[in-house]
Amino acid sequence: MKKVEAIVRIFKLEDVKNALSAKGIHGMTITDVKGFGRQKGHTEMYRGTEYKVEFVPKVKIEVAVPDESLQLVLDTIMRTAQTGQIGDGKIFVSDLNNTIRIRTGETGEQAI
Amino acid sequence: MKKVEAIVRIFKLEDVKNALSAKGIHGMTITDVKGFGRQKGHTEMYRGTEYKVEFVPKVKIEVAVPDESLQLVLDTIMRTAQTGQIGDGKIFVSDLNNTIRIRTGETGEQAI
Amino acid sequence: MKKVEAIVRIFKLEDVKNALSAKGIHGMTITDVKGFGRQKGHTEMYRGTEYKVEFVPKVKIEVAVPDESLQLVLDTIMRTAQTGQIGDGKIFVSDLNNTIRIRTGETGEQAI
Amino acid sequence: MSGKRLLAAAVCAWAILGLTSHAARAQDEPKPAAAPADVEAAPADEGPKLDRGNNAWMLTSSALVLMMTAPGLAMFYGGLVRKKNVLGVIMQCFFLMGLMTVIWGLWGYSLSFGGTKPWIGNADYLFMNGVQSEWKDGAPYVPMYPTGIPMLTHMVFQGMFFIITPALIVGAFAERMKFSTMVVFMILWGTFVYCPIAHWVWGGGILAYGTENAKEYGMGGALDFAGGTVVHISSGVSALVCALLIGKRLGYGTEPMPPHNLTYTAVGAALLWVGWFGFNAGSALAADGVAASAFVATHFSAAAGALTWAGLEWVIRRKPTVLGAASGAVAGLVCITPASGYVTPMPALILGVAAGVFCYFACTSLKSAFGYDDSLDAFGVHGIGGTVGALLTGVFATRAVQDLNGGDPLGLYEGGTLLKGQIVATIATWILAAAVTFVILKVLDLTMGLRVATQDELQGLDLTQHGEEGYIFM
Amino acid sequence: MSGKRLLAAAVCAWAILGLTSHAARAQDEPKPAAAPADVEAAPADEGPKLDRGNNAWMLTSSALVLMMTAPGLAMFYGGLVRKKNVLGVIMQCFFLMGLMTVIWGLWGYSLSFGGTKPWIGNADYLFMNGVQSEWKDGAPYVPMYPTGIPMLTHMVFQGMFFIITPALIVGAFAERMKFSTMVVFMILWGTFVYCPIAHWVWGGGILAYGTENAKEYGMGGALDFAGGTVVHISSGVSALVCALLIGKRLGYGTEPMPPHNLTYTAVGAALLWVGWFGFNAGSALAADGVAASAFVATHFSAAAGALTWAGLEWVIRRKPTVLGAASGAVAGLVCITPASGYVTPMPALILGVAAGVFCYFACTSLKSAFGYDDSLDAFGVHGIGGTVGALLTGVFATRAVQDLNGGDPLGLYEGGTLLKGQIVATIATWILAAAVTFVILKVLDLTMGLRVATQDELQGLDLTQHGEEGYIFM
Amino acid sequence: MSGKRLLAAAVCAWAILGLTSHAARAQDEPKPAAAPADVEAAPADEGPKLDRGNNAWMLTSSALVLMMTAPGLAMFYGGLVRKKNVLGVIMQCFFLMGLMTVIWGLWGYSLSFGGTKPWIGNADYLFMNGVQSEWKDGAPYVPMYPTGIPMLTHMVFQGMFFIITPALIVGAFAERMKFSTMVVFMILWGTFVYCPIAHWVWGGGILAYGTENAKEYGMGGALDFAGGTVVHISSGVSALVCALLIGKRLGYGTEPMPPHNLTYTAVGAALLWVGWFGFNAGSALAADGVAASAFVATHFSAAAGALTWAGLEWVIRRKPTVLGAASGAVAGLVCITPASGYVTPMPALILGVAAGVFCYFACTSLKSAFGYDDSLDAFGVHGIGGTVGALLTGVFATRAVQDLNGGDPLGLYEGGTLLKGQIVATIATWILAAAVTFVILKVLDLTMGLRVATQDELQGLDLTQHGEEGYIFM
Ligand SMILES: Nc1ncnc2c1ncn2[C@@H]1O[C@H](COP(=O)(O)OP(=O)(O)O)[C@@H](O)[C@H]1O
Ligand SMILES: Nc1ncnc2c1ncn2[C@@H]1O[C@H](COP(=O)(O)OP(=O)(O)O)[C@@H](O)[C@H]1O
Ligand SMILES: Nc1ncnc2c1ncn2[C@@H]1O[C@H](COP(=O)(O)OP(=O)(O)O)[C@@H](O)[C@H]1O
Repeated sequence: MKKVEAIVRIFKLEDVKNALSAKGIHGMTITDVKGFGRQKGHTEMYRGTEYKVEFVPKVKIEVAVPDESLQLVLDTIMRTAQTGQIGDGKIFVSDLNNTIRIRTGETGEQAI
Repeated sequence: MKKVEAIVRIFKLEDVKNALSAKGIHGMTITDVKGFGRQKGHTEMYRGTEYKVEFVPKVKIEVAVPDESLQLVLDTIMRTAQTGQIGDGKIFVSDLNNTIRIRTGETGEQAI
Repeated sequence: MKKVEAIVRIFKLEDVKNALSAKGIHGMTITDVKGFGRQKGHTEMYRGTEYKVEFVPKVKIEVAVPDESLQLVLDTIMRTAQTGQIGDGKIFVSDLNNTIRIRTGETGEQAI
Repeated sequence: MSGKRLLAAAVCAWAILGLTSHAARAQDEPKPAAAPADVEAAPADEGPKLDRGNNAWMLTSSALVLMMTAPGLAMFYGGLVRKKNVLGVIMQCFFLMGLMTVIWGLWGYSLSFGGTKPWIGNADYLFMNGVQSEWKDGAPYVPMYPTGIPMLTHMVFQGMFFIITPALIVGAFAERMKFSTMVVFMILWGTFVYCPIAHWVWGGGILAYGTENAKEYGMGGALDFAGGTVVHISSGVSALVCALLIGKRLGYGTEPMPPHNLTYTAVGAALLWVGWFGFNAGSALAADGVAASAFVATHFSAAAGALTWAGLEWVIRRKPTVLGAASGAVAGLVCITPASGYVTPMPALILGVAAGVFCYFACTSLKSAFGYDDSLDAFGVHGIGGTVGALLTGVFATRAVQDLNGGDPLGLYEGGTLLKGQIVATIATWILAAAVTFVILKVLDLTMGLRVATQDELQGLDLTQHGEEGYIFM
Repeated sequence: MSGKRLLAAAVCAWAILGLTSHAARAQDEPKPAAAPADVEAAPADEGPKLDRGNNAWMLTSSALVLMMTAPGLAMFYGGLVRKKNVLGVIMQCFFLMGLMTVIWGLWGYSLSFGGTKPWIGNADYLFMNGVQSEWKDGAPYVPMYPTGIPMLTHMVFQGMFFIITPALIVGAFAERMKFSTMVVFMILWGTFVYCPIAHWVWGGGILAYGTENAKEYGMGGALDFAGGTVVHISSGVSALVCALLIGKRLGYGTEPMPPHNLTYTAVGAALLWVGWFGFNAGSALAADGVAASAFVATHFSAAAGALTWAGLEWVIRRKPTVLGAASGAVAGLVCITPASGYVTPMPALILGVAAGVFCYFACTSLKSAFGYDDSLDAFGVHGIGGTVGALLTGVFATRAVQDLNGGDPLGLYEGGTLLKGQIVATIATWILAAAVTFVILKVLDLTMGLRVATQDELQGLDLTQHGEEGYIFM
Repeated sequence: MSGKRLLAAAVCAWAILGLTSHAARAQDEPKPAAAPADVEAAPADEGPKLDRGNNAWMLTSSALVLMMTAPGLAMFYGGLVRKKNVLGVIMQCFFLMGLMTVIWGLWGYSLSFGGTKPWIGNADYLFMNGVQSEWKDGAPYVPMYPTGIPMLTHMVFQGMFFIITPALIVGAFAERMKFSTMVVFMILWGTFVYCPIAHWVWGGGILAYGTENAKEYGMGGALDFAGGTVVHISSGVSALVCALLIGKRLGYGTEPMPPHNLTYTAVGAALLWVGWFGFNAGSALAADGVAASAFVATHFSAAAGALTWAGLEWVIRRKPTVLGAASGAVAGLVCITPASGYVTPMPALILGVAAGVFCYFACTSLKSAFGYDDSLDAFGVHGIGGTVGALLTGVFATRAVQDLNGGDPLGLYEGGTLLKGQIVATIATWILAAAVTFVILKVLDLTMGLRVATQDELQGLDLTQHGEEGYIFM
């Protein structure tokens, strides 16, 4: 099993989620995060003086997937989260030793 | 070392935390997350029209554990987080190459 | 590639970020988390009665790094996040199978 | 346990009181309650003439008292619950603004202020008859109240009290009561608890100071300037009964249930303080010297209450809290309510201090001793504060502010005998409120059920009762 | 589509009305509007004398009406948008408090209340001449209004209406309008929509009840106590035109756009309720029996509206919501506005119920049927509620509250003929508001552009228009 | 640095002024300050008679001014700090409502308004003697103020100023001051800074326009209608001294310290605007033409200030901000305060513009030039705005609003000589406020310490000073 962590733009979350479930991926976990990278944040004003806000709000989408559907998931996210502008985000892939469904105790791929 | 990530119901956090520290696990990190899965969210109303909210608030509990106490941790979480209803959540297990305690610079298992 | 996850004190975030980018690490993702560990939280009051809050607000800094710059990143974080007081936090290191830049589709180290 | 016993006592006492009353009804109707201090002489045939200054102040006061319920109380209470229940509490306050207003217009005002029978009002003012303007011998005719304000002004001002009093009870069963049951409960409570007590004390009934009725059944009656008995004891005691009958919140005592937004609570307390000027100084029903005196007493008592509660925390826990200062201010406001139009400024400071001390320990020691879950301390602040205030009114009321006893002294402090009437009124209010609330709740428990399902309580009232979330910040 | 047709109709109708008007202008000036019911007789040479009670109430009312725009409306609307646009909405409300005030002082008051020409005011009061105090034969001279309040008081009270009316429109184009364009739009809208209508109805113009002008062009004119036509129909109809011309928000219909902070919305609604007492009862321009009656009607209608809307949800969706109760209260307040000083309490309850029903379906069925994106239902609540209220005023207005027709009945219900004048006024207001707003927006669309860039809309107005964030909680 | 020099200068100047005063004391007591413009003739033996219209307005105004401190200022300031300090700021405002009220009742009012000695009040009114109602020859006796309001009303209205003035200073040392030290500081500041200045200007002291005292020491005295010197200069200058002595916040200048909740700040500003009507128009101490004029001037200046500040940002930074509009409105309100009862509407617009310009640059250029950390710009807005207002009062005050100079002109603009008195009053206030605040803080620094521990400052005042968190949203 693999764990896919995608950092994407907030307003893309809805699309990515729909695309994934359309592809039969019915579980994921979302986290609000702040990103720092090439995309350079913005300036805000405070009583006539400006200051830079370097962190950009993003969302992290975590999906545990069986190895065979990894590529499908990556492609789907790529396609739906892309705008071509700097700041589209990243996808990180890592190994999962095991997954357990708390409700049933099932483990491994059927727990996903 | 292993990293255990458990996605559980918000109101179970207190129990899980207490159970783990009762078992001698004295460190963990908690994140507010939103879950998407079999548990189907709920509908909300806005001026007499309804809309579905598909994301369910959950908490993620991250615990770094020495290999020998992995099973103990998994069992403890399973037991305390379970309600038997859809939406109890998942536990993900992955490898950790190293852990460092920032305060002391200790590494490996004694850093946990 | 490695993934570095550092749990640090909130008011250290600014320093760590600056130190890292000074060292040429130009990307990272930040998450608000709550920590539980040796540092024992604090007591709050409610109408003259006290209760303990065991979770301490922290931030998690996630950085994907090429293997060769791993040590640099760890040292930088260690140095800038340390106060010597209990509660400085932890650094977790794990393997990354792959990284993809959504905007371009680049993979591996050049996606970082 | 203790709660049960208390209630048993209440019911018996009530039965007795009830019997005497029947005997009493034989008596002939007592004459109207003495008109307020500053009635203006006016030709017998046309009634009092309009005083625009008084009317301006009373309309303002009415607006201020509505503001007390929402945003005031809604924010004060809303901030104290957990995030998942914030709308539940706000909704109860807001919905009551609509519900109680309609009841008041249809029958509440009439049951409270119609006629001067000893036990309850009459049907004179049903549906606003005799209150609203009429077309009379070729011109609009505006029924007037003795202080030179239209009766409509008096009605709407009193109507605002009919809103906030039940809203105060909400604090006791917050985070677990079924909305539908709450609605039915409040209709019954307003009709069978509030209206009778309002009539007893303000409508010329058995506790109205100096009336025949009071001489008959109330040992001379009590002074309650703005609602120590009618508003605070009645709601506070009923709140306690609610807390006892509905039971504790899930996890109460085992997990912390911290206020989710103390900034709201502080803002709400400040709005209550501001609105209370309308509540108390408005109860003079005129913009006169008594109103000014009540305004000052109110302000001083709130100030002393805030300092006292925060000060106690500072001494005992070594930290003064925002919630402490806010709670103390409210306690001071509650305590001065019955006394505000009868005491001078320095005694007002004393009442504020007393409120801070008694309510502080009621919300800490007392509550933990008996272990009931009065979620937001509606009893601890309003029940206790109102009782302390009603009794201290009997001590500090002075003819120097209002001469209501033919030149003779009023309060104990100046050698008067008012106190016994205050004690009677306090006990009678405790009994009626406790007994009737108990009966209503028991009936509703058996018919509709008082409490939401466990799952719903865990998920929160906002989503399960109202299908909404308080904050969506993503 | 439908929007376009409606507007076409409007423009034609307007042209026609316009012509008749030209013909009409030949007529000689009608005499001043009948002074309010309670003018006080005063020596011809010195004008009405100061009534401090009336002035106290009117100053209070002016403060209350400002409070309606902010924090009232700012929180009500601010809570309903998504987090990224909360400051955008608050800013529009707050900025308008400054902008419209300056316009009102420079020319708005004069165009609305100067002289009694049929179509528009005159230049008498430009820059506050004839309104402010002057040094006259060796002493300060304070121009007075017939009800015994300084004209400055009348001016500032009316000026608060000039603020909130455009602010209501903000709800229609929330979350997507360019700030700069909004500023220019409001300057033009206030001058060319609000001022004429205010003059027609309140300034002795073509719709002012009982005036020569009204007999001439307005079929006797209409009664609009506090702004059913001037405030609510004008803003509500203009809001619809805005929603149609600026188009839907990105993602409207496909993704949910839930209110980000319903606690603000509830608090805002409560503040609107409180402030509305100044708005309606203050429109008596005196602290008299009419003010008291208007106060009560306002309160009762709000209550009935809240219960009705929440009740409908309860029946239809099985859950009463906070937003429903809040929206219903506002609908009730809107609907009673034109009637408040003319109806008795029970009809006020009826208006509240009607408001709840009509506005509920306007915000649900009607809006989804036509598919326009009136973001915060400015049309659904103010346009519909105002229209229903204006018409029902013609049904329930009664001489029992104000005898404005020489002892003859007013509303249909008591056998009067007021209704036709109300219908005329309603139609005229719909046409003027729709037509002029349409023209202004078209011009601005071609010159400045109405809408922010797509990127900016996605990121939110707070950051892109104002360089700020509403909440920084990290 | 610069701060030190300024203070040195202050102290010397003060010493000198002090000496002259001693010499002066030899003189015989000046006679009472001229009673306000609209005293009503009343039989010598019984004093002025109650005017219910005036009293209604003054009670309302008192409530409005309390609302300015909380929720008004508490939300305005609370929103501007970081989340971890929001309760710290709210607590300081709320606690001061209690603390200053008690001090005012015990000795503050007497030191400010007792007698008409040149430098300070007397003991006549200690503990409310001679202010409260008394039992006098067989009836309650209510001491009256010349404008026909009870002295209790005057006392409580002025008492609200005694609350908000110190609360304004809180903005200067926000996010770092020890709560215990703040409490002691405010007790001393209120007694030794506020009371003397209030007596000088309003209590018939050395700066009270037209009094013997003023002729003696104050070059004829100054006009300060609602507190340009007493409230804004005194608090603003003291705020600067606080900022200089307590030092910068940790990380100031290196890391951004953005407002954590601008929605609160906007709501707070709106509440300040609304409450300011009570503050300024209430300072007429009557519901007369002067009150109406002051109300309008206040409203117009706030509007002009909001547009000016936001406009400057728009031009300079290309984005108008909510904080800018809010700050500008407050600046306009501050600036018009001393002038409000003396100027006509158009000059009020000018004062608003001036306030916007001067305060904008004080909060940007000036502050960054000197590098002090006046956290929430208490000096930049109140010190600067108050000074500009006090001086412009000398320019635009006109007999057309109040004839205070026997028919002769007042302000420079109409050819009067008022300006010099305004300059003297401004300087005297700067000196007293700066010097006494400096001394008090130095003493407290050595005894209690001004600042919380570094660890506590990092963790935030909410948890470390009060053991609470503002928001618990999990
Ligand atoms: N090395 C990294 N480790 C972790 N997260 C990263 C890293 N680099 C970028 N990110 C995340 O990806 C987001 C987008 O990256 P950025 O460089 O801004 O644009 P792009 O993905 O187009 O290169 C960042 O906001 C950050 O959240
Ligand atoms: N494939 C997945 N990857 C990541 N998180 C998942 C995945 N599937 C489920 N989850 C998380 O687990 C939670 C519970 O899963 P759900 O399917 O709703 O119930 P159950 O665990 O009983 O099957 C979800 O809300 C989501 O947060
Ligand atoms: N076993 C663990 N797994 C995950 N996170 C941990 C673990 N132990 C500690 N942490 C995180 O590290 C933070 C600091 O740890 P703590 O024991 O309080 O101090 P120190 O790092 O100085 O030993 C905790 O607040 C928690 O967020």
